[in-house]
Amino acid sequence: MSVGAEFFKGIYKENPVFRLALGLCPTLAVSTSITNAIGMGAAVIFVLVASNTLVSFLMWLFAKTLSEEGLNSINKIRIPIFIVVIASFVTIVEMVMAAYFPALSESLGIFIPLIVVNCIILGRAEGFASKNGIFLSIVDGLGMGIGFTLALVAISFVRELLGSGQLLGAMIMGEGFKPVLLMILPPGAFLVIGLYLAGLNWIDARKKQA
Amino acid sequence: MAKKTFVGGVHPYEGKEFTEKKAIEKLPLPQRVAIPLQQHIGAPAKALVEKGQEVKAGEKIAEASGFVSVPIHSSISGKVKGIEKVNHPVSGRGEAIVIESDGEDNWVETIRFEENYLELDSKEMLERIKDAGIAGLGGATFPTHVKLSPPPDKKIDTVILNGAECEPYLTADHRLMLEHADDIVAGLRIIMKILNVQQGIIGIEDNKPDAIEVMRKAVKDFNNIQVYVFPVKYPQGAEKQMIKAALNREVPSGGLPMDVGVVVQNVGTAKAMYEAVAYHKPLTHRVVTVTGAAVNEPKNVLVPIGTMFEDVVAFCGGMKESAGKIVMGGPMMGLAQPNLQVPVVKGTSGILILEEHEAHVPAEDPCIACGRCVEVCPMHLLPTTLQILVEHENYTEAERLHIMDCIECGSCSYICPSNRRLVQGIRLGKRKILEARRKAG
Amino acid sequence: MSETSEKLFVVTSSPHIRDADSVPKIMWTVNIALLPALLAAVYFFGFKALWVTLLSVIAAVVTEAAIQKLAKKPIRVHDGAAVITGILLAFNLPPSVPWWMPVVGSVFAIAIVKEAFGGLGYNILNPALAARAFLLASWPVEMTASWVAPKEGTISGIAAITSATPLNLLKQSAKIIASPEKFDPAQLQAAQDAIAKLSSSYTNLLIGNVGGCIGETSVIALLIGALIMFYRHVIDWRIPFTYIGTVAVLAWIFGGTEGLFTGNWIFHILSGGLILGAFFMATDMVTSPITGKGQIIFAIGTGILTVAIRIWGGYPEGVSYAILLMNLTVPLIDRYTVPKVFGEVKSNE
Amino acid sequence: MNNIFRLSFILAIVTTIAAFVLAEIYQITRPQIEIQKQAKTKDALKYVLPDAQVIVPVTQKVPVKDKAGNVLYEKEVVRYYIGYRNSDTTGVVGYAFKAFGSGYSSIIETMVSVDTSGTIKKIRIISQKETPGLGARCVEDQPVNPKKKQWTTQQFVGKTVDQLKVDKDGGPIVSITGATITSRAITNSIREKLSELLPQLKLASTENIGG
Amino acid sequence: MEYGVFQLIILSIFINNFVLSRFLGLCPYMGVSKQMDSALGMGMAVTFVMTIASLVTWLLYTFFLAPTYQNVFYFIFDTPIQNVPDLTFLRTIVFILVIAALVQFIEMYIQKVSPTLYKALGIYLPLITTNCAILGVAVLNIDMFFKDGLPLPNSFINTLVQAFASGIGFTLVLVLMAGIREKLELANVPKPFRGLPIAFIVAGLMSIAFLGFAGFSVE
Ligand SMILES: Cc1cc2nc3c(=O)[nH]c(=O)nc-3n(CC(O)[C@H](O)[C@@H](O)COP(=O)(O)O)c2cc1C
Ligand SMILES: Cc1cc2nc3c(=O)[nH]c(=O)nc-3n(C[C@H](O)[C@H](O)[C@H](O)COP(=O)(O)O)c2cc1C
Ligand SMILES: Cc1cc2nc3c(=O)[nH]c(=O)nc-3n(C[C@H](O)[C@H](O)[C@H](O)COP(=O)(O)O)c2cc1C
Ligand SMILES: Cc1cc2nc3c(=O)[nH]c(=O)nc-3n(C[C@H](O)[C@H](O)[C@H](O)CO)c2cc1C
Ligand code: SF4
Ligand code: SF4
Ligand code: SF4
Ligand code: SF4
Ligand code: FES
Repeated sequence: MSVGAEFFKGIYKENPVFRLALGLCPTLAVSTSITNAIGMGAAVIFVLVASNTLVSFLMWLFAKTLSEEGLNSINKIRIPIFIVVIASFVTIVEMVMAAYFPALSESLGIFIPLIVVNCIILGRAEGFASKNGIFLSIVDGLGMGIGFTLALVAISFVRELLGSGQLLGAMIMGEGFKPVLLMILPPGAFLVIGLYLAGLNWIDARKKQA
Repeated sequence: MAKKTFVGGVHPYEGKEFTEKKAIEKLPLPQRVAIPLQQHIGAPAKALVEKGQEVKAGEKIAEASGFVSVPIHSSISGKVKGIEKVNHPVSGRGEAIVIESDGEDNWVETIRFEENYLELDSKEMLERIKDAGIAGLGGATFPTHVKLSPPPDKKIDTVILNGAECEPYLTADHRLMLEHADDIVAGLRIIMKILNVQQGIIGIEDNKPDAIEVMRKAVKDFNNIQVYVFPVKYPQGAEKQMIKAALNREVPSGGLPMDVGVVVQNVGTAKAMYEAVAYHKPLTHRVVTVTGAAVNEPKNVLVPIGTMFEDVVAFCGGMKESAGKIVMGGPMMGLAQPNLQVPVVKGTSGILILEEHEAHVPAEDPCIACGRCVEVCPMHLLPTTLQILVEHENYTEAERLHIMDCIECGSCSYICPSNRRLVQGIRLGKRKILEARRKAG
Repeated sequence: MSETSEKLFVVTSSPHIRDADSVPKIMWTVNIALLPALLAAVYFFGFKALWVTLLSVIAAVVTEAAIQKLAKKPIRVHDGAAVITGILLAFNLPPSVPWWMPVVGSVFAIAIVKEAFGGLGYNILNPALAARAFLLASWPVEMTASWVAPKEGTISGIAAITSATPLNLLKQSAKIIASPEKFDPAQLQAAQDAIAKLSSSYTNLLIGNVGGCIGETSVIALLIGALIMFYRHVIDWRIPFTYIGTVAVLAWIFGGTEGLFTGNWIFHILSGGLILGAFFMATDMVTSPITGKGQIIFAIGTGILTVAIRIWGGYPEGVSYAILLMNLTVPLIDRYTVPKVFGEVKSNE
Repeated sequence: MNNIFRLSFILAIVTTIAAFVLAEIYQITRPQIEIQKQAKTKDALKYVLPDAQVIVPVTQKVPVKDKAGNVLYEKEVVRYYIGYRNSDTTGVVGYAFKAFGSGYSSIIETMVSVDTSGTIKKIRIISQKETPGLGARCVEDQPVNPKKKQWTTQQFVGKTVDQLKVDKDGGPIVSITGATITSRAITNSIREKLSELLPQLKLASTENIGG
Repeated sequence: MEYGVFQLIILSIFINNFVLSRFLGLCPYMGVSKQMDSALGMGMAVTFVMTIASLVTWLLYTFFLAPTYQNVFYFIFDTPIQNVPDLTFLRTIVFILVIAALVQFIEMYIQKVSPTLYKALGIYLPLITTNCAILGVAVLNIDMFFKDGLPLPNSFINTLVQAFASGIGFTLVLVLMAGIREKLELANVPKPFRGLPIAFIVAGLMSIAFLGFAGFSVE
């Protein structure tokens, strides 16, 4: 696969949210506003790229330095090591956000530490970075992270616009518009993503017909 | 005594007024009959005659091909034209012995009355019934001698004669009870003798007060026989429901009446048995109710088996222009026929001809879960669920929900406001499951 | 060959006769049964009530037709189910809602709650009630601040407590009486007066001369409709009577201000949306259990939730949420109330 | 067995390295995090006591007890703040305190200042997570418009303790349309806290205390 | 804020339901809700692990990570309280490792002690490690029942109650969802909506219905 394809697959064809249905909890929880979505997206991109990089590097290092037997035993604790790597990067994000973006940190709440269990990240570490070179791993991480972020933005676009009449905090809808409160309440998240998924299925079906 | 019945069931339009007052008439000799080799449940009979052979009425023309099978006798005298494939009212197409009438109605000589028939031992009685080719006339056409030979571990204590005739329109059993009450009771006593049973019951729905009266009179000398009256409700005549209503016993799921010590026979079957035992008379004729709004002169007719529907209907003044559907049997369980070129068989209780506007079943709507089908199902099944499961080919789940217990009475389809093809789907599912079982061995 | 034999006869499998009842007949009966309540609403709240209902019905019917056309399914709005949804949604709105709310609600009810699941018969939730809950969550101000007093005047009229509906009045008053230390004597007096007054307002509650949603106030008009439905065998006794009975018993036990067993159960039955809900909405067969046993479980559950929300919940009225929540349990109830098959041996399972 | 031990050892090393890296980063970010934690309170204090040069917390040691009533440890909590006109802590301009009220879906934290007569000077909502567009409108603070009856935190200015009641409870505080619960939570929490504190504040003239 | 036990139970099961309101545990909610039996199994497994994980992480946090008076450094090694190391920043990394190890342990233990229980829950246990409901409840406990690193009154009991009740709430909606999805299998859902989309819409409608519990006064 070309570098470009590695990058773009995460955005549409293998979009983690819309196609693979991964990382749903943060997607639904933080998509009340585009600001939150971008904040979460940035955090995930950082963790994803960083952990992909480090994992890829570690695996390369192990392969280079260890004997066959050593490699075998390392392989057994591969996943815990990945988790430690990921958890470390997540903690870094947590601290940096609390220090420099307190408002964002507050509204993303416990979903920042929960990036650890977001299986997009572990999935990429295990499924891609551990088997590929550093450069491709970075590209893969970027693609997946951006795909995740775009999905978040797409959902939060609808929820923020309808739910509060705003976009990025600026009033968009006119005075007469009565915001659909439900959209920023939990049910709105489920309904919007359900309709998005149905829409994508419909587009796919039409494409197949054509 | 409050009238006993079962849980569930429906009350369709009865339609009995067409023929209930019409005495049974004998059909004039038909020109030709086609007697199918398969007229009962089990292995088809094997033909004993050849093309060109002369036969008399009552002569055995095909023999049973196993224990669960019955012989077949000619219903007229004449010449065998051949063994041909003809329309068959149940299977669509089937082999039949075609006999051209000699116009004389010559009967075999063996038919004669035996005064002391009740002193025969049960083995002999059974043998005569078997030789007479009797299969149940209540619709299922199960070989009667098999039903009367229960395995020794099943203790039978009650015989029920089924005179419910709960199918709308049909009045053949009704007329039979009015006109041949004593023969029927004699038949019942024969069965009781064969099975060594002390209790006999004749079950009748309360829409036939005249029949109830006549039958009561006929049994008054026999204190081990009672007439039970049931409220009108379809399918009161289904044997499991009748046993439940009469004795409050439930035939176990997947079981037979003999599992609760009961044998059920149709009143017509009883009469046929009496004739077989007392007269050596084989089953060659049956009463057929020809009815429906599209028949010019609805009647109850005694018909030689093998007669074409066409000839029977012609005897009843033919059918109207507006006819739209021909059904063998009643409207609830009967089988629609594409035309009148089908022979009457042992199981033909009626020929129902519906008008064009009654013929079409309305289009299907989605199930609105109203629960009516569940409420009416006499077997306490979930017809809508079963039908949907069959539609999705989920036979395992359908079997878990007892699809095989469905008696195909059609109450569910009848009542459904969405006109769902419930029993139709269930029937298909049962067939698929049986096929799979057969394949699995 | 005779002439008739060439004719093609219809061949279908049995049964060959059908009961005359049909889905459209059932649905239109319900629509007719809803008319008395609509008339009462127009009498008490004015023509605004009629416009809201009409808008809601038109939106429901047009949405359903449009979706069926889009999905290339047969158009079957004439079956009347969408009309019921429209009427019942309107009946669950306060009389002076802005005109676009019944429209948005109906579109939601039909498009999301009904057609996305496959249309008539396949929906999990009651479309009208789900749409009401959607509207309440989306525009709580418009949904709760739009009460109008009926033309003839309202039974509240107590200055300190300015809510329009009997149940709301009851709830507020009960709260005040429960913690008298937080309120001044005048308020306490007013609350006690209110409760006394509410208990003697049965006539108004019966005819519908009280504040409330468009279709829920006139108990008599609703009961006339219920009779029509009973007469036509559209509904049976199980759900409505079990539901109302459960509410009565629980309201009597827990609904009082002077301890257990002092609740005014008659008031609880007559006020709010209970009669409307019990006869017209909990009975929607699509979203209620299929077996009799299941229906009784369903109705008891709905009764418990209704009283719980009325007495301890965040809303003065709990009928719609109670029915919606129990709708969710219908598949489970159906699964565990499969009737015992005829002749089934007990030890079988 | 040996193998498991070795693997655990490797994993422990990896974790330790990670822990040290994180500790390092924590050292860098911690001061900033602390600042951010205090920022809201500080801002709010500045807002409600704009004329104070120095604001000093009045604290109290509260024992933390376990179930059995044994004192586990003592905690220092802020009862209220005193605002001084001058940097040498002279010239009291007023007092400030936090009130906590249980709203529709969150605890609403409000900073309130009163002058030396116990009359409210200003209030500010520090934190709340009420329904956006409904209860969340409680933070609105546009000037009071006598023609338009609507909620604003400015309407609390000049109110005394007995005036702290929302309109639905017969008081002068205009509640948020459709969010009485929120409005009540704020108003009542201020009233309760204020009446609790009033006896402790060194008020200029006790006659002015509403009653 | 301080909570009563009954209040916490109502809150955790109905009002702040893990799935419908807190958005935790969605992957199993969507993934394991196609069949009733597996939904029940998954629900029980999650409830079980949530409770045990909450217990263990609470202990770890109180005795090792937070600079409290219960910290082992303070009451065993007599370190002055101001010198007790504040390790709260290691919360995430410690919790996830502990949960992963715990699940392994539980799995081995159940397998040994009760093969029947293992048969019922076993297949779900490994899947649970990376499920955010578990880590979520552990973090939530800390957020709710600690203030500035100090445990609030009844912190320990509340932690257990919240974990268990949240698990029950999770199981409840999982089972409801499974019932609904089994029914939808047989429904006539339009093609584009089949599968996940309709499951999300059901979840949305469920969440709307659960708004009926909002505002329950649970004192
Ligand atoms: C008669 C009536 C009056 C109501 N009044 C108020 C009200 O003043 N304030 C409010 O918040 N909700 C109010 N509601 C909300 C409801 O009670 C709701 O509109 C109601 O009609 C039925 O609620 P349910 O369908 O949720 O059971 C009122 C409801 C009813 C029935
Ligand atoms: C739905 C249904 C309805 C039936 N109705 C009758 C009936 O009205 N009269 C009758 O004799 N048999 C009826 N039967 C057949 C009986 O169940 C039973 O097979 C029959 O009475 C046995 O007698 P036979 O073997 O003499 O035919 C019905 C069966 C079913 C499934
Ligand atoms: C989804 C939803 C969110 C709500 N949020 C709030 C809120 O944040 N604050 C509030 O006071 N009331 C809120 N309510 C409304 C309350 O339930 C209640 O109806 C209202 O406080 C009554 O206020 P009123 O007396 O001004 O009508 C909300 C209602 C719904 C349906
Ligand atoms: C007795 C009865 C009650 C009904 N109640 C409702 C209702 O409360 N809400 C609604 O949208 N439709 C109702 N309907 C119409 C219809 O069943 C409903 O729209 C289906 O849920 C659509 O699939 C009712 C129909 C009947 C026959
Ligand atoms: S790892 Fe987390 S985000 Fe990913 S699928 Fe599993 S639960 Fe969802
Ligand atoms: S399911 Fe079978 S037994 Fe039940 S009503 Fe239908 S046809 Fe009759
Ligand atoms: S009678 Fe028809 S509509 Fe009613 S539940 Fe049965 S199948 Fe469904
Ligand atoms: S536990 Fe794992 S397999 Fe099961 S649903 Fe969650 S992510 Fe999927
Ligand atoms: S359970 Fe998967 S992200 Fe929450």
